[in-house]
Amino acid sequence: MNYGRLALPVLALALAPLLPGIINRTKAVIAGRKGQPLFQLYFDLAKLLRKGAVYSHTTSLVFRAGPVVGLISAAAVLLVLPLGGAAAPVTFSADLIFLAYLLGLMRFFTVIAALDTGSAFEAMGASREVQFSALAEPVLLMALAAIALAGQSSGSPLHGLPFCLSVIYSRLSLATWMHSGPALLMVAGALWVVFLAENSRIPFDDPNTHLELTMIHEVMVLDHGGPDFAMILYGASLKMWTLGALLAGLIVPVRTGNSFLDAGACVLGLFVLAVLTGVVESVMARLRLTRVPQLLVSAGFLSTFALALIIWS
Amino acid sequence: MTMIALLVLLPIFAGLAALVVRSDPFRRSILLAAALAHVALTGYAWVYRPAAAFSGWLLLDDLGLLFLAIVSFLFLAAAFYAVGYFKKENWGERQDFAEDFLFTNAREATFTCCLLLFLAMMSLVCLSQDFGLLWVAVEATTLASAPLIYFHRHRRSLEATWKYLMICSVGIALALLGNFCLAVAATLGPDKSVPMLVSSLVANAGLLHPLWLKVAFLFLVVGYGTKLGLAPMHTWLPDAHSEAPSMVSALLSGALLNCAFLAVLRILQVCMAAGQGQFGQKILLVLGLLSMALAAVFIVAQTDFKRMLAYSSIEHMGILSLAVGLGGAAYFGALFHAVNHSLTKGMLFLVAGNILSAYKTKSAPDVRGASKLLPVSGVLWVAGFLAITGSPPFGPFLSELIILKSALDQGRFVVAAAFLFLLAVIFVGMAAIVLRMFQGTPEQAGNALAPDGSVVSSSESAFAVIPPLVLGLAVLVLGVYLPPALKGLIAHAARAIGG
Amino acid sequence: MLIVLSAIGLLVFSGLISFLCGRCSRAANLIGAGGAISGSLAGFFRAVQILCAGTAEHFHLVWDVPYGSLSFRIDALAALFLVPIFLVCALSGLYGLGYMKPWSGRKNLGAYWFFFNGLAASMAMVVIAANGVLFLICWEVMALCSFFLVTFEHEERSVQRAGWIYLAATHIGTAFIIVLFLMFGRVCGSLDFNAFLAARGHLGSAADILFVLAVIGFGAKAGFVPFHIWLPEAHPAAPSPVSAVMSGVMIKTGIYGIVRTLTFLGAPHIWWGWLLVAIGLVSGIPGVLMALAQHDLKRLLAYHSVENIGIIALGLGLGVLGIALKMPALAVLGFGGGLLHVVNHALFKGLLFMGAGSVQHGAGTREIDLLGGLVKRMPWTGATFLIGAVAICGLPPLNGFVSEFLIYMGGFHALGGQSSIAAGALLIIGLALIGGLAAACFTKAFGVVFLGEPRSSHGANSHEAGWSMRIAMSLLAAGCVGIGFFSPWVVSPVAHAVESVSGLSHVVVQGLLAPASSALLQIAVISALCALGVIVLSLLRGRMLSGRISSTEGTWDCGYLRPSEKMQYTASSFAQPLTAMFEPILRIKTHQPSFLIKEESGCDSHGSGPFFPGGAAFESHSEDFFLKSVYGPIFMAIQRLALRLRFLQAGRVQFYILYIALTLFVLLIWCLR
Amino acid sequence: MNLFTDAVIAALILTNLRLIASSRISACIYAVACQGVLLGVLPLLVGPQHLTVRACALSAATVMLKGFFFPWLLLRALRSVSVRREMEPLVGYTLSLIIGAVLLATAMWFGRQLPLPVPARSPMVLPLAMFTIMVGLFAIVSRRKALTQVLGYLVMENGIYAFGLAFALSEPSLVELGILLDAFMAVFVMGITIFHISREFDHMDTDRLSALRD
Repeated sequence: MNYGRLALPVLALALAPLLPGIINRTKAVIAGRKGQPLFQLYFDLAKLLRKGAVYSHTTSLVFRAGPVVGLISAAAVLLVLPLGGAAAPVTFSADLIFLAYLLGLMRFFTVIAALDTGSAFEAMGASREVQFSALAEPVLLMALAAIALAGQSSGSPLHGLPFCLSVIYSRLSLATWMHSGPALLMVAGALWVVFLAENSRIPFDDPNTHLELTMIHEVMVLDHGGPDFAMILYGASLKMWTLGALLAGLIVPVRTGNSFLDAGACVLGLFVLAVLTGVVESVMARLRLTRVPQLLVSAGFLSTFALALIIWS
Repeated sequence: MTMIALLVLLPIFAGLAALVVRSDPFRRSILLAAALAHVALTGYAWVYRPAAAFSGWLLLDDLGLLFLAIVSFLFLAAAFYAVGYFKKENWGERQDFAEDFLFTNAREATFTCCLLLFLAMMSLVCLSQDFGLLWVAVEATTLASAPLIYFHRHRRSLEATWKYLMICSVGIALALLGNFCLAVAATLGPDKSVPMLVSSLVANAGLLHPLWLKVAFLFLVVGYGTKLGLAPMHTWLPDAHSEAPSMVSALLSGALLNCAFLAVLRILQVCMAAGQGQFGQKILLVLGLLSMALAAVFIVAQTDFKRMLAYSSIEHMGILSLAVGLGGAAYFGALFHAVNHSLTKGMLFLVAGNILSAYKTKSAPDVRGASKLLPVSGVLWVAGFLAITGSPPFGPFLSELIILKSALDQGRFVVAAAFLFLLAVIFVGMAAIVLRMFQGTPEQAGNALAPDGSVVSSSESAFAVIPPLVLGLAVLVLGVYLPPALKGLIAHAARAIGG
Repeated sequence: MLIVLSAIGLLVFSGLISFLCGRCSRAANLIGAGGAISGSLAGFFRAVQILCAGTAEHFHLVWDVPYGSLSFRIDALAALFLVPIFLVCALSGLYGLGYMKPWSGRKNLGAYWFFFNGLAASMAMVVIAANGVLFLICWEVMALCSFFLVTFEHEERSVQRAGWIYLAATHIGTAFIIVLFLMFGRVCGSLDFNAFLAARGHLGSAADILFVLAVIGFGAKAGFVPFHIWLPEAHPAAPSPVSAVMSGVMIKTGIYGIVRTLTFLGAPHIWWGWLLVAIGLVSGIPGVLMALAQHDLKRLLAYHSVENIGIIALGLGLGVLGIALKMPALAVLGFGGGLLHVVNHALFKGLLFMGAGSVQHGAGTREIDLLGGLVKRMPWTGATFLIGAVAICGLPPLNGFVSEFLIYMGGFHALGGQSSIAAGALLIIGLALIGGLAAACFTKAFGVVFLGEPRSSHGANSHEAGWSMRIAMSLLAAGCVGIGFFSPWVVSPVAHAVESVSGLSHVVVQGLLAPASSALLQIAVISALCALGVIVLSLLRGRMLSGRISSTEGTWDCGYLRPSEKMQYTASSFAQPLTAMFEPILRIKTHQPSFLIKEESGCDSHGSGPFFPGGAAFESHSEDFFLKSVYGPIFMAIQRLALRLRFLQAGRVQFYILYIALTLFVLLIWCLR
Repeated sequence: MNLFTDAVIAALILTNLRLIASSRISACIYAVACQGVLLGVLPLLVGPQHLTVRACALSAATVMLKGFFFPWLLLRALRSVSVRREMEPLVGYTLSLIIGAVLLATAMWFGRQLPLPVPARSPMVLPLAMFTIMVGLFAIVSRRKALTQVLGYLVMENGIYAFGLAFALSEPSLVELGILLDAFMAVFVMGITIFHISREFDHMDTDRLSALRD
């Protein structure tokens, strides 16, 4: 482990709550409002941590474990997450699987914590969550595989640590884009869909509505309060950071060789991504629930097609 | 000389004695003693092979010894079972359980006499080397067994007896014609001919007239095949087996069919020696497969469990015939399978008798929960089913394996596939019937329930349980260990056919 | 070798003794379970030793059975299968000690232990047998023992049906295996495995047929779709320790058979790998989908076995592709992942079935929609079931992730080769989809059964399992966690088995597994850190919340008034969005009678008036496509044909004699023509 | 000599036709009795050139059994049951005759296809035997009454016997006696069975004996 690289997770832990702030601010600007402060989530977290908690007598230990495991998983993901060309503190081959499955672990515990309340609403949200994530997971993996192969096809053979995220992203450069631009564009589209779906953004979910029948993620955490809810919110922002970084690392192919510059470019890209999300949320309506799987499956086709394109180009 | 004659005469004299003896226990001990003595004689003959008698007409060769051993052993089991059966049987007038008429049984003395005569005639089949004598003996088995089938004097058994007599007589008449054709084939000149002894026919096989030999084979196969239960000449078999008392069914299926098979083997021996093996084997192969297919058709969704067993016998006779048709290593498999089938089917029929007497019905759907009502018989019933359908660790698995192996080794993939397919159909069909009988809770109103609702298992007498148990254990042993003595005997016998 | 053989002997012997004790249930139970545990444990430790050492042992005796010999051989591959077999059998024995107690007096426990120990012994024999006939006999004894265990509660119609389906399926499968060995014998001249090995590489075109035979025959036992139909019938019918053994290890003997056959076949063809990958996909995805549609807990688990067998087949398929395409890394990762998943699946599926058994034992039903809130009444069962659920979803840090990770790595390697790209892509999509759906399914199973409020009196009146059952489940859960956290050390014994399958040398295999090992090491470290993090964070939260916890209220639920337990989401509704998506595969049948308005009764049980609706019912179930639409029609057609041919035996003696005459005529004319 | 032989053979064929064309059972029995006598005489005609004691004894036994004893047995059985005629045979009488003609042609064909290894004394004996067997079988298949079927069986046996005689096979007489004995026993047992059938069922229509079926 390279201790200098630990800066990356620290950066993520510090800046992740900023992303929802940027999105909200963007939406406010477009709507002509002043909007919340950029650091609203930090204030919320601080306030929540000072609160007490109400646990329904229906719930069990699982309910309490959910936020903790979720947050720890989201934080652990940061250990393998590169920021653009900057390598993650921990690198090993096929760590992208580890990343995807840690997110799966987080989801698993969030879902069973929701089921622990015995509430039909929360279970409904949980049911949708597992449905959409089951479809999103293959898309994510195929997209990452396509990026990996694109980097390989532009010169560097498969050596060292194959399918290590840090290696994949360090090999991705402007040259790669030149070589297989259209395919990478499709991959970016697929990742964008995953990003929006997994973070419960419009058009998949509306984080602001409290109409239970339309919600996915928000409804699952209805009964959490106090520090637990803080952990959930923080974990969610870390997850957004993670998926965002994967996308930003792709669309910002700045590879100077200097880790700080690369990471900085990527973080900037992340912020741009957040702005874009805000724009999307301002101009689009939420999809009907039955259309969501179609969009996810289309994204899957997109990434698979991109992979095929990269292989046979 | 005396040894060989004794094997036939002992049961005859015992039978005559049984006819005149008045005391029931004494007669029953005669039956048991005769059966035991016959087994002892057979065992003695196995070790010290007796010389030929009556100018070679009677001779105990390997093939004959193998079948004689089966007959003798199975008869002992059946005799033991019969003693228990006689004790339990109601000899007065009683009501039929299927239809409501009254009937009586045949006299025990007559029945015992016929049983012993049946044994004598089957022994004679195993011993006779002359085709004429063989024919006489086979016909005599029909006549001796007809009264056995007509033990319960009611219309169904009468019908079965009539069909048995009529069909087997026609068959046996055709076999006689076959014998004549064989004699024609053996005629060398106006006053010169090969004697009708197996050994001399085999030795002079080259001199036989090929066409007439073929025709003789056809007639003999159709004739003895009727007795053997090869489809489509099998039709008497399910009726007779289902109506006869169970130990008689066991003997018919386990011993009599084998005797007929022996007769077919004898003529095949001659054909092989004369170079007409291909011709005969082709016919046997087709008839064998046909028998298996037909048995499969009637086993699926069969409602009468004794008929199911009878059709299973047809299936196994088909397997034997198929194996002989394949030849080569399958001869060994065929003979081994004959042993296995006899033991297993004997056991199954005896157990079927126990089930029949406990449930008073032959309808399989009406029998439920045998595992509770008849703990020992129930287990034996399922074990027998597994054995007869060729599941390890029972003997029939090994013999069927050998047969299948030689089919594959000869490259007869279609035959092997058909064989396996039919076995599978029969297995599935039989499983549905047998398991339903074994499992569940007995529903019959006639059976007593304990106060707490659990089923009281009816006591099973030793006479009813030990014979099938012994047969079952023998099948189990054959499935994991083939005694060298038996293996040697089968191997020699297989070589005698032409393998 | 002698230790293993005597362990098997002990199993058989104790089973017999227990059988003879028969009606004396207590003694039978103690002797049977004691024999099962001690025999299996002895075998287990020896098998672990052999596996770690990577050596092979032989044993040969003459046997008076045609083509048979008492040949045994334990190599690393056999030992790899022996380890889970003995472990799961030992723990199921322990579990059964408590589980079977309620039957004492009512049923013959002696028979149960006789067949249970027989099953354990025969499974071990199957794995170490080195002769075709011996193998077949052990194989069929195994099938029969498990059949009798499945039909242990044969008073129930559903159990009878399940038993019949199982018996038929396994028997037909065995037919293919018999042909397989006999075909080997045809080429090699002997049915000894040594002869098969000697002939490897000289099989020519027969190899293709042999491989297909093996896939069908052994696949029927393993539960490959479309031969899986017996699994969802037999596993729910069997007593739970038996389901644990059958699903955990017995179906793995099918995998063993395929792998063993591969070692005899020599260099594989590419399409074999493709076939296995395809089977893996069609078993894995429909398996998990069908699991999702179930609301019987054990049936659900049974379909998950189909899914996991699919994952194993994916691994093996990659391995075969790797050898065929000369990509050793692919071969090592594929076989390694597949074989490790065999062990892992044994652990967590055994655990889950035991958990389901405890639920049935404690709550009296397996119907998921009738349960709820069990984790409060059955904390041990709940906790261990949760561990099993996380493991089976392949989530880190538990053991399921380790093997899936290896297979994934293999899949990525396949992406690197020209002709294996499609396999890699399919595998990754498939595995990811399976993983997501499995998570959906197990959040459903765990969440609905153990969390929330009881949905009926079954859930409310449940009680925790006895000590022996708890110990067994805890040990298996510990195994799941242990392999997860100590995965790098588990990989090297598996490597021994991979050597014997792939034919690669020890050094090569170790070298190719090195990246995987180092990755697993880092994962293990991160996992340990995470575990630490979870503990620290929980403590921290406890500090923060001290004195500020209110737990007297009901669920807030967005302010919904008076929620009742009946209003909770059920398993069926939880899965509905997914099952609706895959409706064509699942064929869900619903029965929804219209609302019944009880006018004549005047007043229903709730005291409301005559114009209000009375009870309403809704029921849905998923039919197995293959059972209903493939096998069912075939069986019905055969039966119809048979019934149509009944006229042949119409009872008239005239016709019977006509048959004889016609036969004679036809034969005569054929002969004289 | 030849003239005699041919005459006997022609008579035998006619008795066969009589059997399948007659509805009265007693007439059928007489036809079979006639056939038995003719068969008994046949060996003396076609047999070896010089008469032996053995041949005479065999001939006498045959005549006694086939010509007198069996018919007597069957007539007795007929008397004990109330049936006189084969009312509705499964195959009508006209059709039976046509089939008989076809069977005769087939028998001729068989006779031609099967060359004799030794020069036969009469070329017609083999077709005759075949024809008789086939007629016997046909009678069993096409008739309802148990008695008629036994008659058919007897005719079949006769045919086989004729076949045996045709070649003066060097069968030891023990076997011949055994064969006769068996035939006798068979008919005897069948007679007993018929007796039981008529007592039990009040009829002897064997096609109505079909309780045992699948």
